[in-house]
Amino acid sequence: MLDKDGIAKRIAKELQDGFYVNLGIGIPTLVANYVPEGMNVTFQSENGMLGMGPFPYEGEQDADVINAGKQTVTMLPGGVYFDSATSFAMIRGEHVDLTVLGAMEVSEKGDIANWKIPGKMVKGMGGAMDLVASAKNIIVAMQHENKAGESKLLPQCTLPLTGIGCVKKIVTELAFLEVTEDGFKLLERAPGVSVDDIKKATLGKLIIEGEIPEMVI
Amino acid sequence: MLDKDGIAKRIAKELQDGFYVNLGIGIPTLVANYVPEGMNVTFQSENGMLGMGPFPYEGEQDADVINAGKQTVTMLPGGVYFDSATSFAMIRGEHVDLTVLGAMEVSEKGDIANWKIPGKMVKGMGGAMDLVASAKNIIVAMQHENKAGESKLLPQCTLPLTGIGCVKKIVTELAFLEVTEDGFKLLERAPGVSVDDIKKATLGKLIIEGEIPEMVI
Amino acid sequence: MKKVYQNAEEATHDITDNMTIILGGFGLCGLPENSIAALVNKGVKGLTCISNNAGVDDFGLGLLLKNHQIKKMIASYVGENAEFERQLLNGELDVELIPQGTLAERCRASAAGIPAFFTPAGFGTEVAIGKETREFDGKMYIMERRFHADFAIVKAWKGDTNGNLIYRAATRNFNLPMAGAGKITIAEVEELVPAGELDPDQIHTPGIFVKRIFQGAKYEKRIEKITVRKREI
Amino acid sequence: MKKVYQNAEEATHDITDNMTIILGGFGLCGLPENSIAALVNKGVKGLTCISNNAGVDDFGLGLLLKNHQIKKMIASYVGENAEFERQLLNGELDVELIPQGTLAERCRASAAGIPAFFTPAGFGTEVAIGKETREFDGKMYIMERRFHADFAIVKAWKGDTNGNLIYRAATRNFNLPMAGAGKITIAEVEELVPAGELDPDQIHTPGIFVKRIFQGAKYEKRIEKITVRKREI
Repeated sequence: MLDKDGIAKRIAKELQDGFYVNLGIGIPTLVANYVPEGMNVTFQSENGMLGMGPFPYEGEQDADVINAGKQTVTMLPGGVYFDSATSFAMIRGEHVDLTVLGAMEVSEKGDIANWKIPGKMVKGMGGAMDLVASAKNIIVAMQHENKAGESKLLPQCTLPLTGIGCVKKIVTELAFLEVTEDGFKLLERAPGVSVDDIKKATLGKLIIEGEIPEMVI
Repeated sequence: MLDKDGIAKRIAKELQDGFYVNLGIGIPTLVANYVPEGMNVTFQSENGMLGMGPFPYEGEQDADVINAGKQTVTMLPGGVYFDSATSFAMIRGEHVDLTVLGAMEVSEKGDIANWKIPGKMVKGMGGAMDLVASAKNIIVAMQHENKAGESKLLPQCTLPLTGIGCVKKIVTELAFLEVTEDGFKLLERAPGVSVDDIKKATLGKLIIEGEIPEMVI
Repeated sequence: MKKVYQNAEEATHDITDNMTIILGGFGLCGLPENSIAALVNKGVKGLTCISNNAGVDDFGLGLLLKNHQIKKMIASYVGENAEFERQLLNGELDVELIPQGTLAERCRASAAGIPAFFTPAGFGTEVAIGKETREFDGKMYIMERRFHADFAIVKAWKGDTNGNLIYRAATRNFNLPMAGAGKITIAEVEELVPAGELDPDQIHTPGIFVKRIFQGAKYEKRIEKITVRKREI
Repeated sequence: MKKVYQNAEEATHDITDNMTIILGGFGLCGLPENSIAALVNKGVKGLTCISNNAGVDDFGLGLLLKNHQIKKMIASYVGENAEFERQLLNGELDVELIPQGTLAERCRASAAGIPAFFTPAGFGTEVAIGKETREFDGKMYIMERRFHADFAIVKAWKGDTNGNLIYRAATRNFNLPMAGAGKITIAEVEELVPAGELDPDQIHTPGIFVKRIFQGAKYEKRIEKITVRKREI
C-alpha cells in the first residue's frame, strides 16, 4: 500500500522531460519533490507563475509570491510571472502537458467530482473546471476509498461534477489505473496489494487483463 | 474653403482634455499638429503605441518605432507600447474617445465606405472596420467631392461598406456636418463658402436649420 | 482631465449602494486593500462583488462581508472564509461560483469589448445550466458573457500619473484582466511616479484602461498561508 | 526536450508544402525575417500565410509571393505590394481580408483555447457574409473563429533558452498574440540568453507558448517609410 508520498512518487514516473505541469492542492503538490534527476519539468501555478520553486526559507517569505493554494513559494531562475487571463490561456489552449489533481469521486467514464458537497461544503471550483476541461493529460491522485470506506471509483459520480470524460489515469494507495472506453483498466498493483484488494475497493467497472504487475517506485 | 490643414484645425477643436484619440492615415494625421495649447491629448496608434509623438529627427529613426501607417515616429514620455490584441481591446472596449478617419463615401445614415473599390483597389480594411464598429465618437475628414466631382455625401454608399450607422460628424473643405437620424445636418460653413455651395456638393439629404454660422478656426 | 486622486476615499467617492464592483487580487495577494478599507468605512451596502475570492474573516472582502455590505458575490473559490459560508448557508448572501479561467476571461472580455465567447470549462456540470452550449471542432463548449460593472478596482506595484501600471511578481493575477473591465477603473498603487518614469516596454497595463489612480496610504500585504522550509545548516 | 535551435533552417526543417503558417510583424516592423528567408530558400510551396500584411515587393512575405510559394493569404492590409495586387487580380492568389482587430483576436483565441468569440467589427459589411451574427446588449456582433495553423513564427528582441520572450517598442504587435497560436510556435530573437537572465516580471511571452527558439543570424530591420523632421537650428 502506498502512503501519500508513494502516490506522488508513482505519478512522478509519468513526467517527461520538457513537461509543463499543473499540480493541484494536497497529494499532487508532493509530486514536485520526486522529479527524476536531470529531468527538466516546469511547474505552472494558475495564479500566475511558471517555474514555481520550493517554499522559501524561514523569514524570506514574500506576500507577493504565492501559489494557487495561497502558500508562500519561490520562483526558480528562468521562471515568469503573468496574469490570470494569460494563465488560463495556457491551460485552455492545451499548452500545459500534465495536470495532477485530487478528486472526491471518479467515474468509469472519466467524469470527476471534486468541488462541492451539496449542503455541506461550498468552497468553489477555483481553476479545477478549466483544468479538467482543457488538459490533454489528467492524472487523479486520491485515496481509493473515502473516510466512510466507500469506493471513490464509481460507475457514475454522485456528487456535482467538475468535468466529464476527462480523467486519463488514477493513482491511489492501492493501484495505478487507466480510464478506458470500457472502464477502469488496472495497470499496476501497489506493493503488497492484491488484485482482490483492488476489486473489493472499486465499485465502477474494473478491467483486469492478464497478470497485473506490482508497481516499481 | 479649407485646405487640408484647415480641415485638421477644425477637427482639433473637437478634442477635449484627457482624450485618447486614434488618427487615420492622410488628413486625420494632421490633427496632431493642432492640439490646443495646454490640452492633454494622447494619440493611439493601433499597431501598439499610446503617446505617439512627432516624426524623429533626421538620422534618429528607429525601425522598431513605427505608426499604423508604417511611418517612423517617436514615443512621448509617459507613453506605452503594447501588442495588437491589447490595442484592439482598447478600441473595441470603447476606451478610445475619438477616432478620426478618411472616407471615400459617407451615407446620410452614417454608413462609411473607405476600404475597397471593386476591381480596382484591394488594399484591405486594416483596423478601420474595428475602429468604426467600436468608437463612440467618429469624425470623418475628407473632401466633399471625389476627383470626378461627384458628391461623397450620399443617400447610400455605392462602394463596399466599412461600417454602418457609425459616423457622427464630418469635416470637409466646405462644411462641418453632423449625421442625425434625419440626414446630414449642416452645422458650420467653411470660410467663404455659401450654403448653396454645400447644397450643390451634397447628394444625401441635407438639413439646414436657421442661419448657418461660418466656422471659426 | 485629472487621473490622480489623493486617496482611497476620494477615488471611491461615487461608489454607492447596490453597485456592481470588480475587485482584483488572488486570495490576499495583490489586493486593493486601501480601496476595500474605504468601502468598509463609507458603509456602502447592497454591493455585487466580482472577485476571485472572498477574502478571509478579517481581511480583504471578508471585511465587507462581516459588515453585511455584500448582497451578491461572484467568485471562483471562497473556501477560506467561515463567515462567508455561514451567510451563504443562512441565505443572507447570494453567491455565483464560476470557473477561475472563465472569471478571468469574462473580465478580459468586459475590458476588450467582446460580448461573449466560448470556453470548455464547466461543460457537463451545473455551471452550464441555462447557458448555450455548442460543438466546435468535435468538442463541446459553453457560451459565456462579459460583465457589466460600475467600477473595477485593481492594485499595482507602481503606477504613473497617466495611469500606466506595473505589477510585481504574482500580484498581476486578476488585476491585469480587470483593469478596464468596469465603467470606471480605479487603480491603487504602492508607489505613484510622474508620467515618463516608467519604461514604455515594461508597463503591464496601459493607462487608457485606468480612469483614476492613487497611492495607497499603507499596505499590510497580509499572507494567507505562510509556508517555509528550514535552512539546512 | 530542447527548445534551442541553431538557426532558421533547423527551426523550420519540418515546414512542408501546403501548410498553414501564422507570421508575426506589422508591415516590416518586428518581422521574423530569418525564418522567412529560410522558407524562401527551401522553396516550400502552396502555403497559407496568416499575417497582418504581405510585405513589400522585395522584403518580408513579398519574397515568398514573388516566388509563388503562397497559395492563400489571410491579412488585414496588403496595400504596399504591387506583385501581390497583380497575382490577386490575375487569380493566382487566394486572398481573405479580415479586420485587423479580428485578426489579432483570432490569433489570441487560437493560442488561448477559445474556439469562437463575438466582435462588432465588420457587421453590415461583406466581412459578415456567411457568418453568424447576433445581438448582445442592443448591438450587433459577428461570431469569429480561431485559426488552425501548423506553425506560428514570431520575432522578439530578447529570448531565453526556456522560450521566454521580450519585445522591443512597437515590434510587439502581432508577435505576442501569435505566440502559441500554431501547433508549433517558433520564435526568432535578436539575442538569445541563458534561462534566468530575464526578469520574470518583464517577460512579455511566457516560454510555454514557444516550442522552438533561435537567434537570427542577422537583422536588416528594413524601414518601410522613413519619415523625419529637420532639426531646428
